[in-house]
Amino acid sequence: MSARIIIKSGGRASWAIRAAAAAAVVALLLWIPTRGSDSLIDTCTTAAMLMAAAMSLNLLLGYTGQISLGHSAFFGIGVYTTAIAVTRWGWSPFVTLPVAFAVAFVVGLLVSLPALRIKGVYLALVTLALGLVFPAFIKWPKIEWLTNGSRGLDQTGFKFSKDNPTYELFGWNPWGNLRGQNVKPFYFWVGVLMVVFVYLVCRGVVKSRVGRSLVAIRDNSTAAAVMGVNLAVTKGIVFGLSAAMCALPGSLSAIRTGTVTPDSALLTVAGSITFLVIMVVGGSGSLWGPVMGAIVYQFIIERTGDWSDPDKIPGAVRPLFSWSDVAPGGGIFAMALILLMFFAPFGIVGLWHKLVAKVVTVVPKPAGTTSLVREETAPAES
Amino acid sequence: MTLLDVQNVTVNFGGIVALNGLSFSIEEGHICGLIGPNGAGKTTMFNVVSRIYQPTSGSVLYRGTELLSVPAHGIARLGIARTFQNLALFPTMSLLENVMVGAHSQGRIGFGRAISRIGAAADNRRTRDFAGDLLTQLGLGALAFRPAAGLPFGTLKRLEIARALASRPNLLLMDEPAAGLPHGEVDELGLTIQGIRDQFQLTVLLVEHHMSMVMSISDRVVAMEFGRKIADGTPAEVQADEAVIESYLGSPT
Amino acid sequence: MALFLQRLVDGLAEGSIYALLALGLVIIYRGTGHLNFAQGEMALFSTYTVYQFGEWGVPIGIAVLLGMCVGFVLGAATEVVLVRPISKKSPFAVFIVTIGMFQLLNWLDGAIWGGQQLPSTAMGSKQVKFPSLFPSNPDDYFTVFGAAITWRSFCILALVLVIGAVLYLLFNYTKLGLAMRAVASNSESAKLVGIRTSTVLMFSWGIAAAIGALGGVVFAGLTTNVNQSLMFQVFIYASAAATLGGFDSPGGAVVGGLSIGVIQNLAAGYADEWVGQEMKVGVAFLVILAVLLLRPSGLFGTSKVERV
Amino acid sequence: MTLLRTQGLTAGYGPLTVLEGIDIEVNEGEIVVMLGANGAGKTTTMRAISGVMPRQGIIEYEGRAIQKASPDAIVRGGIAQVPQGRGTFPELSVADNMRAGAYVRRDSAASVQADLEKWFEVFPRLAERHAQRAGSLSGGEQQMLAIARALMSRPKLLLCDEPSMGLAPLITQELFHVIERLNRDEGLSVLLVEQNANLAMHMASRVYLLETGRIVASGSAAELGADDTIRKAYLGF
Repeated sequence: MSARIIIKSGGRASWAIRAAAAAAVVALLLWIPTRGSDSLIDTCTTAAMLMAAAMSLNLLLGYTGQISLGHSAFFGIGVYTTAIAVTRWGWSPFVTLPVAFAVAFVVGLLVSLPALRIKGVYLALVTLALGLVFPAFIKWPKIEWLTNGSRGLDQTGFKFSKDNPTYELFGWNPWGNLRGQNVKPFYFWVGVLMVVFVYLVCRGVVKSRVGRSLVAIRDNSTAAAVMGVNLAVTKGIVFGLSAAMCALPGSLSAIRTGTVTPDSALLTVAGSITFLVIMVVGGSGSLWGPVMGAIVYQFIIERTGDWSDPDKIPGAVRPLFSWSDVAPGGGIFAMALILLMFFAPFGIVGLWHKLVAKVVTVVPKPAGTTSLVREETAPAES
Repeated sequence: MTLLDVQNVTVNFGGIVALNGLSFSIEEGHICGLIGPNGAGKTTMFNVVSRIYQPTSGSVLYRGTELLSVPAHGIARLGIARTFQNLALFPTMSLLENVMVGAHSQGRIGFGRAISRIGAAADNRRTRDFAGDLLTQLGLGALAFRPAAGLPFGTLKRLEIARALASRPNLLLMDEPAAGLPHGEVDELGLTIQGIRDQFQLTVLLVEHHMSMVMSISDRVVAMEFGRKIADGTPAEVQADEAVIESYLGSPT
Repeated sequence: MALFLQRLVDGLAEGSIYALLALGLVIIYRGTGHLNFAQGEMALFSTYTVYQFGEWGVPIGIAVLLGMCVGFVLGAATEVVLVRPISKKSPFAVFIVTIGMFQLLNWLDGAIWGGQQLPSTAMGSKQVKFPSLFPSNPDDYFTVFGAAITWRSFCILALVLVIGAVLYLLFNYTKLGLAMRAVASNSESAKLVGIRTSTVLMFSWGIAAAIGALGGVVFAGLTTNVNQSLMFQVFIYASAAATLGGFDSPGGAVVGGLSIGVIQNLAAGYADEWVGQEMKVGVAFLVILAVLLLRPSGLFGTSKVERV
Repeated sequence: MTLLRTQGLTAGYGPLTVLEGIDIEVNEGEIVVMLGANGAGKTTTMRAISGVMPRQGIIEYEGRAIQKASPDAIVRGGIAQVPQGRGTFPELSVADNMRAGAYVRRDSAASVQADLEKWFEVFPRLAERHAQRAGSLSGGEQQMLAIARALMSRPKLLLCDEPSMGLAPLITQELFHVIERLNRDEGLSVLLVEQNANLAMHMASRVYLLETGRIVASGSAAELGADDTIRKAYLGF
């Protein structure tokens, strides 16, 4: 207990730690595409997409307390906006990203209109229905001319020319082996950029007057309204923004895989639940929660992906999982979800904060001006 | 000068009349006590003024403007703040952040500027200092970074006052600020209320059951029963009023 | 006219299944105010156990009863072990736990009875043959006013009416039913008259899951197979039914379920071009949305005044 | 003989302590009245005795400690509460409300039915409305129903939490006559919480005065009525 470390927020030590952490993240980001294996790059790219989706859900659910099980639909809007624009109208894939953003924003705003009157589990129900309707809607015969129904769309990806230039920094190639058709590092960088964008948007919102009003709505919406928070407008914009940001990874997945079908996992309710799992496991209501959650999620899913074959299961845990010929990932996360609610409702990030608080005491910057103190003591002097 | 003028307000909840043609007015700078037995409609009155309930009929004028045409979130900007009977704090936030939300109506940073960070940091700093000063003033400075959940009731009651003050109100509605306070702290709270009234030049509408406190700090007292006003006047007048005594002590039959 | 009658009865039969699950949702909601997102998956798990009992040679009727018992235990255990302790924390935690149960049960179905795992999700789609509970040969029908009514539809409808009657008797003429209604009406007063609310809630969850199990079995019999995504849409229809009927009214759940079934079948029948098989679920979505916007307490629910 | 005794009873909601050590006694055959302004802790005392909220200290009933007993064990032991604000089951019929009151009884349905008839005779207006939903009754009728429901468990001690709340004076008087009669004819002991001081003190064997979570005065009605304590506690002067 006595061996506590005290760090002043905004002090030199705190900046040093921040700088070191940032350097470590940058180093890791550079290492993955240049030195990592192809499969690692792929894993990280997928994780980045899940991160962005979970972050967008986090802004809505973690911060504002509005439950959504329909984010797979917004992801799907991204997927299909890009796919349709590329295949039907011949747009360049990356131009569709802002369009998908805008389309999802509008749809999100429309969905939020009932959400203003509907609260809690009812909202969960409406959004769950939305998540179920979306794939059905895509397969609807009336719009098959546009979406090609359950057959999906092909050739939605980005076409690389063989003679893409390579850039080198001091003899080191940050693009990795971006030559010919090996475009994995390229998508990795696009994914990272997207996560950075979504992160900055979320951070900007959260660490502002608006962000405080979001948490206020979550904690006590009546009191928030009395403090002057316009519930309807704030909830509506957050819903739209969250939907819009969730469409970005959708777009990217259409560009990356080159084919889309309405039945792929992330476009169904399973996708919504995946985003939710990532958010809760990482830590709802924290900026880094979805980042941690997505990394852990994707890592465990890939590690346990071939555990359907009992011989592939590492010896120590074999008795636990060898009885089934289904990969245990889904079960592991379902258990994690339930157990976390009991023991660590704020996920990995919450656990981390708890642990750190045992060793390190962070002293926040003092709030307030001194002028008032002087005012208070003034009468005594005169 | 009349600050708030409540005229003939009636509130119906599915057949139950919570307020029945209630009228009263508050002078600027006064502390006005609102008293009455349980279920008399005092909190309902608060919810009408803070636009949580829509009355069936009547009108509420604030500085001559009709409040009933202002949305709930517009009240704070007009200079009306309130505290809640059973605490309506933001439990996951720190005390400082609670007060910062209280200053919401003072800010101008919307989604656009929040995301683009134009002026957002400066706004944060300003609001943070303002909130910190308020907390210090109410004797909560040392707890500024503690989360609101889990602190003693009396502390949270004071926090509600600080949060309400953060919107720089002209009219402060206090719903049973002394409820649940231990014996000794009630009179102290009375002094606090008078103090902030003088310092912030407030008008206070106070619902309270601690009669000694209401009677000692109020300039004027309105007594209610069954959604109606039964007496209105100085504390001494109201204390002597037969209807008030009967409503509190019962008829001596 | 004949066609209309036929569609009506088929719709009622399908609606009966929604009504069964909706009844479960309502029973739980009345007691605790929670929406059990795992209701459909609990039913599916029980349905798989019925299938398993059938594989072991247990006669189908007994297998169904055993499956309902499994459902009861599953529901009651979920309430005691998970929901009761977590509901002290927050409604959000309960929501997450029911979502966790949803995923856990779905994964478990696949893990035990086999499924094909799609990448990064637990939702497989391997199908298992399931016996129909009722006569379902093409010539098992009778004719009323020229409409061919299948015995299957008729039996399902009859079964639901019987279950409804049994529940009505349980609610209104037994001590447990009285206690359940008392807890739903005013849980503090229920404690004050000496009702152990915790026991009542355990029974509520158990009964809800047992009824749901029956719904799952009947639906599996209708489609003659079980697969992991069998109950997703049924759950949404059931929710729509409960919303339409009012979330706190068991009678409303039955009426709601039957209405949704009929609306859906008529819509699919008469506006096939527009609705088709795909957009049937869209009908449920629109019903939920419309009810929540226009009459949030449903057709038979009680609206509550929110107090601050 | 002492029926109920509390010693150092404390209770509260989360961080809020409402009762700061309450010592009260109810003897067999007494009507004990607890007076106090709003927020003094009267309802909390009742809920703590009935066991529907966490509490510390000693509660003795017929010489046995019951501070750890569950609410249903307490009802079975013979303490029934009439909750504040007509805590009836609004969706249930009047008769079902009363049957719910007999929930803890183990005797035959016939004897429950006999009790039902008996109380319907005492409360004829409830008999008229036995099939109506409790929520549709008037305030006074609901209060009658809450008392009748509590009586269905055949209690020795009735806890009445502010039965006059929101009722017109005439109906309040009628209600109090019923309580007095039950005490006289049935030997029922009553712990009554009231705001309406003058009326309640007429029938009280003894009176406790509660202020911000503690007993500030106690004694016979005459003793307390003679000094200004009550007046002061209620009106502040």
